[in-house]
Amino acid sequence: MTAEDDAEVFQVLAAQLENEGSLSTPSPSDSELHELDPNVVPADVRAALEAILLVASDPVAPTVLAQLLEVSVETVDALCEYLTDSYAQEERGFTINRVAGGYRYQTSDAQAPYVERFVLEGQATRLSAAALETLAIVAYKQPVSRAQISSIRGVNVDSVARTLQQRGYIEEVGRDSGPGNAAMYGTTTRFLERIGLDSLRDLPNLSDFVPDAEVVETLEVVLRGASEAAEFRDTDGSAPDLSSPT
Amino acid sequence: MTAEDDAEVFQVLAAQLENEGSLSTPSPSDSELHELDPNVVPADVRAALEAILLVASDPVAPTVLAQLLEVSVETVDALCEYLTDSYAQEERGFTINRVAGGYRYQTSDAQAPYVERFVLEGQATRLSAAALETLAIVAYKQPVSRAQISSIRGVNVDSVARTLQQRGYIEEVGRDSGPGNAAMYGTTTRFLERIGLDSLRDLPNLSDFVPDAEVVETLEVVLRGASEAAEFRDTDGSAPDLSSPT
Amino acid sequence: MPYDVQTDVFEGPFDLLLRLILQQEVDIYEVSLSHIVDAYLAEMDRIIVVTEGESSPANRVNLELATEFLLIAATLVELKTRRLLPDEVDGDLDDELGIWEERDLLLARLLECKTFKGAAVAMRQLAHRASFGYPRAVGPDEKYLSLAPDLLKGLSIQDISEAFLRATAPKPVVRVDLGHLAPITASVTDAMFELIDELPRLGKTTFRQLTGGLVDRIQVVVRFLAVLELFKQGHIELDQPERFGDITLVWTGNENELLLPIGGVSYDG
Repeated sequence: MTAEDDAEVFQVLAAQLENEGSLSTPSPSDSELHELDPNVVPADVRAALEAILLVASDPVAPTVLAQLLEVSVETVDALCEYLTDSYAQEERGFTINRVAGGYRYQTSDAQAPYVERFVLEGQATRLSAAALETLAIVAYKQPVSRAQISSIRGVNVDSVARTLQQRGYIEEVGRDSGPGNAAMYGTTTRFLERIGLDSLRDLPNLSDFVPDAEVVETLEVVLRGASEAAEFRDTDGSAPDLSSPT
Repeated sequence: MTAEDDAEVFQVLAAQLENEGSLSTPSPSDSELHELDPNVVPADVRAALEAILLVASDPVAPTVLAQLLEVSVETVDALCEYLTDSYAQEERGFTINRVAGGYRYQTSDAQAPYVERFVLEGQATRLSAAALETLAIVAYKQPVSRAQISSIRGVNVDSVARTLQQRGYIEEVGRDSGPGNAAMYGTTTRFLERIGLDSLRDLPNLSDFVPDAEVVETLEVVLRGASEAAEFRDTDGSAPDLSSPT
Repeated sequence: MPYDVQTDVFEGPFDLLLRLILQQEVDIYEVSLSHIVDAYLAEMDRIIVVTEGESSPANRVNLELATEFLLIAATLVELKTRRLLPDEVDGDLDDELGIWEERDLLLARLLECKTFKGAAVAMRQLAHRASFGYPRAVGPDEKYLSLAPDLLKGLSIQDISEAFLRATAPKPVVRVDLGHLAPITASVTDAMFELIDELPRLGKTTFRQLTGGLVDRIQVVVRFLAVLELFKQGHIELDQPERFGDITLVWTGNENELLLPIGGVSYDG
């Protein structure tokens, strides 16, 4: 490659920059070329944001970042979004993610296989179906007691609730005022980090999971089924044969 | 950013290209102008290196990196050097440093004032009750693993232990010889200094410790009410499960 | 150590019931009691196979699942048989309504269970997606360590000792709670066995006589619960001719029948 080639590339970029005001196409990219408008956000603020997030061990709230960097929360949000995009474009091994109410550095998804080889402990253990269902109930119904969870799941949930508490996904958030003062449970920040959500508001709508009419009908029909079947058999006059369809 | 700025950046790059011959990008469609020779090191190895260093809490030896990335130690060294240069060029808030026989991410010196502010103002200034209990358990039971602390406290202590470790109050003092080689923790001299102890032997002997009236009363209630429960606890260290009469 | 209850077969009786019902993608006349019972029995066999291969904690849990599952199976069979019985229900509107109520309740519970199953699937996807990104949680370099506020400021050695005792001592709230609950839960079963031992010999008695020798109110309450449970299971007849009058108990059961003393009774707070 010669300097002439580079010059050519540059001409293309400069023209694009003038026409569109941004270099958003997957063209030859240099990170220095995709910069936020330096009049709005000085480069050192961007670098400062990177530095702070690098030393934070938990997600940092945008308000905290705004205060430290002496810019608005909107600027913080825009900056983080910009950095996320540019890291992706530069195929970096890391990204900035918004989770559990703040921003944090994390490895990019594509690098997971390498990171897994390196990270021996602290790997997220797989959640069992029982644990996930219990978590879902706590997430949507919090504060909720173990008895309430049991009644929904139809099984005793004591051991699974204890496991979830030990892993730090749920915690006791209070006591029921009724008889027995049952412990009431809620989800933790750690839970949000685990499922990668910014806040509980970002949970999918529970109404999305309500079984559709067809399922409801099937259930109704089966629960009602025997009686109608019996009537049918009665008119038939034959002895009810319970093992095969009439 | 203006086209003039870009032109300047380009001049630098072009000059570098001529002098060092290191910008070997073969065509404008290649995603990176600053790329190592793609025939030698694929982009995903570079990204994997970034990802591993991002999550590493201690400097990672080049030999370990070489093994994980399946490249030579020389390539690892060259890659780290290349990344350090490119981060500097991009005015990133972080850099890769070689310390204590390994590589790690560090904040760039220029951002020190921001990092200092974050360390001073952006974090908790008091130990949480959970952290204090965890610290106390380490102080009395050292060496102790996180799993052991968890089982005493009944909740996950990973993040609390991490905070205590980062603040220099506890440290890894060895590895368990059992399966999994769990890290064992102990308190640091910093802890002794800050709490005003000459040595761990000066920690109050717990048998000398007389609980106040309230504690005694609570214990009495407990012992009266749940002597069976106490037996249960002794065997597995967890809260008794008496919720169902089976 | 914590363990996760997981069998390949199912995660609870509702799961099974839902699956069995939803698999019946046939018209209603093909829904047969014996098919459902057969399917239940097949699942039972599989549970037992799983149980035999497992260590003891899993054993206990599988037994729990099997028991709960039996309860649901019984509910369903009861529902259906009562509807199949010729015309007996006609006479009693209350019974009729009771069945409707029971069925609607079961339907509502199944729907709620299914809803959260869907939510759990979505949660698994979220967790899966999130599991690829490993967070950085390294903290500041050691050169910044001296700047960090001293978290131990103002703490004394005594504070550390007290924190240790707090951490290792029984958790007062929980313990007191269980202290109250334990005798109740343990004793209902015991009281039932006492009654099963006593009642067949007495034949007919009154609740006052049964509780005459008891000192603590809680013991009376527990006996009362045991009596209700035996009534529910159809082993005794109860009669109370006048309000606040004596309750008479008549043993109608067979003491050789093995009882399931829980019958879904849970006093868990």
